[in-house]
Amino acid sequence: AAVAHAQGGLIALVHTQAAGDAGPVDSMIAKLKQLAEEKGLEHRAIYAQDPATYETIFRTLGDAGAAVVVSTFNEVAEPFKAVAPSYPDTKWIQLFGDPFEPAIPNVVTVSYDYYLGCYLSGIFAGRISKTGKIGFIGGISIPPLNADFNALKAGVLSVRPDATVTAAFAGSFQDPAKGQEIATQMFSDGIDYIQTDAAATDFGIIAAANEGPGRYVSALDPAQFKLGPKSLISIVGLDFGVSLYNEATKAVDGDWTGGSHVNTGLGTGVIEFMLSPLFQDEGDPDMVARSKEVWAEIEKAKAGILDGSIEVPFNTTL
Amino acid sequence: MSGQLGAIIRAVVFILLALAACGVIFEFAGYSAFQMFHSIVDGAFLRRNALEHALRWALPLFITATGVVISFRAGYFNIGAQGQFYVGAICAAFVAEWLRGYPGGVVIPLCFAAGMTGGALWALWPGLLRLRSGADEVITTLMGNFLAGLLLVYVTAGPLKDPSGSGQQASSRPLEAAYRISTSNGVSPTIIGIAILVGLAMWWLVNRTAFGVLSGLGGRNPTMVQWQGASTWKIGLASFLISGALAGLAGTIELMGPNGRLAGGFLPAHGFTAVLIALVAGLSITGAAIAAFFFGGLASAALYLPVMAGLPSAAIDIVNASIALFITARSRLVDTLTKAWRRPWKTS
Amino acid sequence: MRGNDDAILACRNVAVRYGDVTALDDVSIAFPRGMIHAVVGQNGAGKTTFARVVSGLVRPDQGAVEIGGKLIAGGNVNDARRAGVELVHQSFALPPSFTVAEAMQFGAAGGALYTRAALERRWQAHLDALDVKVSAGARIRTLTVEQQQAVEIARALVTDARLLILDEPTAVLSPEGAKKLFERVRRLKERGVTVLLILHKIREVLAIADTVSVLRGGRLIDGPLPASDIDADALASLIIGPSAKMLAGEDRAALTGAAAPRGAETETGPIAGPPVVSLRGVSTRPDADGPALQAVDFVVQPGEIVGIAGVEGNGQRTLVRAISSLADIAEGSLELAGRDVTNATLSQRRAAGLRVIPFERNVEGLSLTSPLWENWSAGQLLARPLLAAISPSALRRECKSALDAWDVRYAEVGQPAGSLSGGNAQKVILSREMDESGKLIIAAQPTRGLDIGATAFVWDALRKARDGGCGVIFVSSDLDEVFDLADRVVVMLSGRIVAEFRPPFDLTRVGAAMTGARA
Amino acid sequence: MEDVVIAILRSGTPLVYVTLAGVIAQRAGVWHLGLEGLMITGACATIVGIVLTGSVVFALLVAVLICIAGSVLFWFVVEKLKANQIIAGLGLTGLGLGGTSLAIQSIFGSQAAISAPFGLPRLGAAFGAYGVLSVLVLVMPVVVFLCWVLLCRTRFGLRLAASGEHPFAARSVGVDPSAMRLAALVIGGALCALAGAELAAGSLQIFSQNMTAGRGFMGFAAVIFGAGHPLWATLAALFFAVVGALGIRAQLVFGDRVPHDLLLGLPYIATIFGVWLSARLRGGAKSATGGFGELRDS
Ligand SMILES: Nc1ncnc2c1ncn2[C@@H]1O[C@H](COP(=O)(O)OP(=O)(O)OP(=O)(O)O)[C@@H](O)[C@H]1O
Ligand SMILES: Nc1ncnc2c1ncn2[C@@H]1O[C@H](COP(=O)(O)OP(=O)(O)OP(=O)(O)O)[C@@H](O)[C@H]1O
Ligand SMILES: [Mg+2]
Ligand SMILES: [Mg+2]
Repeated sequence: AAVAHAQGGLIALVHTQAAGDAGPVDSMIAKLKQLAEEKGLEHRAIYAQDPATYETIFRTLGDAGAAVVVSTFNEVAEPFKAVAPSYPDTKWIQLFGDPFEPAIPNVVTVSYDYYLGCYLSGIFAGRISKTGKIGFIGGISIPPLNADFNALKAGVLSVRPDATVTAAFAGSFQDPAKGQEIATQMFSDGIDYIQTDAAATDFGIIAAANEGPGRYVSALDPAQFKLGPKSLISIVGLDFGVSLYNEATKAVDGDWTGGSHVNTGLGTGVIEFMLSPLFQDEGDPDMVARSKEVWAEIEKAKAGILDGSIEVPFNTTL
Repeated sequence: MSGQLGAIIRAVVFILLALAACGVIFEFAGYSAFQMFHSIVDGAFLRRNALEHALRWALPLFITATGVVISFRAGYFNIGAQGQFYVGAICAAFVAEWLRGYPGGVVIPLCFAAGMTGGALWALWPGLLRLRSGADEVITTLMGNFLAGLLLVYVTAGPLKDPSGSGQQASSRPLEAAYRISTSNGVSPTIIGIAILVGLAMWWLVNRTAFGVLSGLGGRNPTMVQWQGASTWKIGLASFLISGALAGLAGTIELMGPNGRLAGGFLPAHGFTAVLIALVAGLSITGAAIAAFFFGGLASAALYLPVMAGLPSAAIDIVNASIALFITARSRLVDTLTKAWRRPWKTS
Repeated sequence: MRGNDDAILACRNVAVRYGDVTALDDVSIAFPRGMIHAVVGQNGAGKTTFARVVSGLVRPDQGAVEIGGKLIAGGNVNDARRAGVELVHQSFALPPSFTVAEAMQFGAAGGALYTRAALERRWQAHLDALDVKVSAGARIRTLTVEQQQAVEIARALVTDARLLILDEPTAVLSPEGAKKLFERVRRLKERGVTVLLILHKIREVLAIADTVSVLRGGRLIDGPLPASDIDADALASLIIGPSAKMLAGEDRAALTGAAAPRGAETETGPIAGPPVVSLRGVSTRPDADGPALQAVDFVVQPGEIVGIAGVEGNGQRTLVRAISSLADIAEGSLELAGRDVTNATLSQRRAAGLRVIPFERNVEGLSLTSPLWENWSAGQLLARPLLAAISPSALRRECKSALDAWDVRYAEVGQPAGSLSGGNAQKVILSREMDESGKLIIAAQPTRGLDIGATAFVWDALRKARDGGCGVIFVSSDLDEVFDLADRVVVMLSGRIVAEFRPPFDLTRVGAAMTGARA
Repeated sequence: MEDVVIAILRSGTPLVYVTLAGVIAQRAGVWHLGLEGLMITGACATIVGIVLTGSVVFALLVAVLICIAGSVLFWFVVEKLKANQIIAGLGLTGLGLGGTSLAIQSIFGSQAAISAPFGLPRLGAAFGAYGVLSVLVLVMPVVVFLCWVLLCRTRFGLRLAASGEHPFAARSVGVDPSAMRLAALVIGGALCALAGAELAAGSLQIFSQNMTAGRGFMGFAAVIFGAGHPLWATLAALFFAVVGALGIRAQLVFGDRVPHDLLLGLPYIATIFGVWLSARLRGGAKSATGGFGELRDS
């Protein structure tokens, strides 16, 4: 009933990972709020932690007459396919998903090649690591994270065949203490560069890096820069928020092409491997210099990926 | 039964108390308690297809809860329904995957058999540890839940992973349509039939067999049935196995019915809600049917709350938790008020 | 009644009600200091309740209690303890995992922080001073009943107790142990402690008490009367009241412990034929539940009641458990009605004719929160396969007729067993355990806590079973009762059968056998 | 070696605090499954307190008070309303997990993790490599010792134990078992607050939802494993910390051959093993038939 009163209708984000990651989910929620305020819409951010409930939530949103429903990851594909046709007046956006076969006219899917960013991070790691030992810490060993790890490893090995790349998982995206424990063990094993992929668990990884010199972390969101001015050297950024804002604006404003698939990522600014500006100012000058040195190589690899001369394998099993 | 009516009234009183407490919390947190109650009632009972929405959650909850009733009556605090539910679903998913292509008439029964066996096996080891060594089943089954959760992650990202598309899903391939026992709305004659069958069978087991009476006696006083010559071992193990099998059955139904695929981390609170239902029902099967329906309504309302009232999902966790906190409470005042419905003798 | 000023304890119009039961009814009494007072009465007369009111554990619904002329707040243990009242419970209140020293310490004042050695030193001195031969470091659960009682008394004396109440302290003791206890009580009296003894047996009252008071049905019948002014017969009449007439002389004596019954020879005697039970060289594996049996040879003929006497905790329980297959037999063989059942389960033994009335009515005998009919039908349900269909309505009917035949007072068969009085609950067990096909009935403490009527009822039932050709094993710590009922008495000590007696029984000799003194 | 000790101390300390809370409750006769909820409340209150007031002492005080309030609520429900301890405890846990999420949502307007500008004081350079640990790590052995003294060497401890083991015995010397349970839960509440504070502010300075991640339940398992004795239970908690550290090590060493999820399950498997072992040591199947009457209500 409350929803019906909103002037411009309802825009909803159904996120399938918990908020509070200082990363994708938080940035999507922030952008959703911003968009809703700009356009005078009612907004809802709903955390659907349980795959069995996705469909019910989508139906409820459809019944409530939502104008736009945004959700994330491939696991909502089946529920979208089941629900979207029954609510033709609602526009459905799936971020980080595969194209639908066949397409549904009121659904837009967006995919990102995040793993390519991890590949670049791998090259960077291979070049700047002193020990030749690289680590990767994920939340849970699920296919997209496995793919990120494999790409990272491929990147490292492409420039430093004798390096080792070790993966570990915290078992939760919300356990910073465990992240800290894992990272501490990795660092004391001689690993000096860790790529994180674990949402709120990242906080612990960065905290562990802050405890000693010569420990570097690459995380995933600009919001994390300030947590490790001397240790957070780079990020593999994926600006979900911007992507959400772009796609949802199209849907609200009407220049929307339903039934389409957008593949975006490296080269479009949505996915970017970037150095932390804070680290450039405050980090170990040697390392800053070194990272500038290897940057050309990163740019080259990026160009190679974009023009197809470098092929990065996509492999979702460990 | 008049005794049970008293118990139900007590449960209702404390659920209302719990909801009132939640209302206060929400007001403090800056949300409208009135809106919350309004949305709960609306979502559970008044909106379009409310009955169907409630049944979708109530049916598997009921089946799991009857299993909990069986083990609690026998005196074993098996709170591992969640893990047994997962393992059941996993086993059924394996069978469905291996036998892909065979006719539904063959595969579906085999899936059910596998699901129930899986659930039973996941209850077997805590049962053995309890009965042979006295290892507390509260902890072992709780740990079993965590382990089953990891197992689910493992199989959905590993052996059973759906390779289609970019292969980024943590879930199994969708089941073949022929193996589905309901559409994604989760209510079908088959599922309702299974639930009724389970209800009748368990009602019969509890109320019309030697096992029912003896396990009830043993649950309240194991020493006494031992002095009567019962093998607490046999009854205990059977209770663990039955409750595990039923949780596994519910997992299978979720898989082959509404979900249609095995997904990582589905229904994480299912087992816990089933425990609440069994307790609210006063460990009776008919009571469990009623309570399951109530909690089914609550579950469907819970999904409605964030949409309609804009409450964060934590709010629903709080509602469930407060109900758990108060549900087993007893109070003189309430007892006095419900005295009219209870029997004359005192049971102290 | 005397004036209150020289009274250590004075009660005025004290009443306690538990629901519909009036445990104490308008009791007014005063006890002079420096004496040994006995309070006697039948089971359920309200003796324990009286003791609890005085010690502050139970708040009286009405009336007041004065200790040494000072009014104490009802239902406040600390107030009563400050006034110098200490109570030794009928069933001991000592946490089993505590050491003796800890059990003393937790009720004591002073020394809030301690070391283990200091604690043990402190309390060992206390124990030694009271001549209690127990190590302060021993765990309560490893102590014998007599030791536990001595510890309880020592615990009660950790403060400067001026009024010590002992609730049925002799119930668990051998005659020898009772004698020692009385000596201890006399010494306490010399030290200026007033002692209130709650007792069951007239013989004991006359042996120790300076005054005696009688409770019946919650009312004070008379007292405190100087013990020298009253004889056993008069006291028995006061205790039993009008129902005394319906009891045979020996039974009456057994109930009140007025004189030790010597057990008349029965005319019938045991029936010839194979024994209903025979144990040959039976030893059990040690477990936490009492001493193991050691090479026990024991036979019961059909048509006889064999009494098992002994201080509690000397293997009577293990014997019953071994025959019921609840204790592991390590050596020897066991036959029931001519069949070897050494390795048989309890349900097989039950099928062979074994019936058991267990020690703890409310724990081993009944599930208090379950309905009567379930309790009643447990035995027969166990004889069927687990998944056998049953008809609750038929079972309820059968149960109803059985309970009616046994004269059980109840409202309906669906009511929980815990809502019955002790006597009626015991009758439910009897109705379950005593059927035509039983060949051996083990009756373990079957009359504990029952009132006169119920006790007599149980005795009659056991006699009837004996006359019908059953063998009966009758375990009781009350020698009077054993002598009255049994055709033969064996005495157990430390897991062995050390003596066997035939009527006429001699209290002194049996008592000596119980403590191991050679008779 | 040093690293290993630091890792174990760091992950073990919150576990030890929460375990001690469980031990005290267990001794008084309460099966405390609400530990997890109190611990997360302590974690949240500490970080939010630091952020809002800028004072660690004040934040700790607030955390302790809130956890004590939660304990009193639990006591009221269990003792006065006679609710089932296990279910009510799980309810308390749910309330803590949900309540903290809701709290940060309504205070900060988002569920984002809250990071504090500083955390608990660290030991500092004087302790060498151990300087990264917080003062609560150093205090931990003291607290363990105090708990041991309190429970095993004072009359209060005896009374507490008697209230759990034999309430009637307690009552008959004038001890009110219900009041003792209140005392036990209040002390336990304070310890849970410290556990949460150490977890969130000991070396992290962050609060994120669900960050206790089952540590409260591990603490409860340590209570059972340690047979309710403060020292044994502390060892059990440290044992779990060791297993956790070994689990990570195993991931780093065998991660490419053995599924990570299996290795992540090691602490749970260790817990099961511990519970089994302690049951064995305490007389095996005997207690299996001990029975707990109607739904284990004590
Ligand atoms: N082992 C047990 N522990 C606790 N409560 C039990 C146990 N067994 C039975 N109950 C009690 O049983 C009652 C309901 O069970 P029961 O089967 O007797 O009722 P019923 O009406 O016959 O069952 P139904 O409604 O399923 O037909 C409840 O009051 C519950 O408290
Ligand atoms: N807590 C209680 N709740 C209900 N009734 C009780 C309670 N305690 C005692 N009664 C009842 O009060 C009456 C008096 O009991 P009390 O224990 O005082 O008798 P007693 O003389 O000590 O008997 P006994 O020789 O068996 O110890 C009995 O009918 C008993 O059943
Ligand atoms: Mg008596
Ligand atoms: Mg008494």
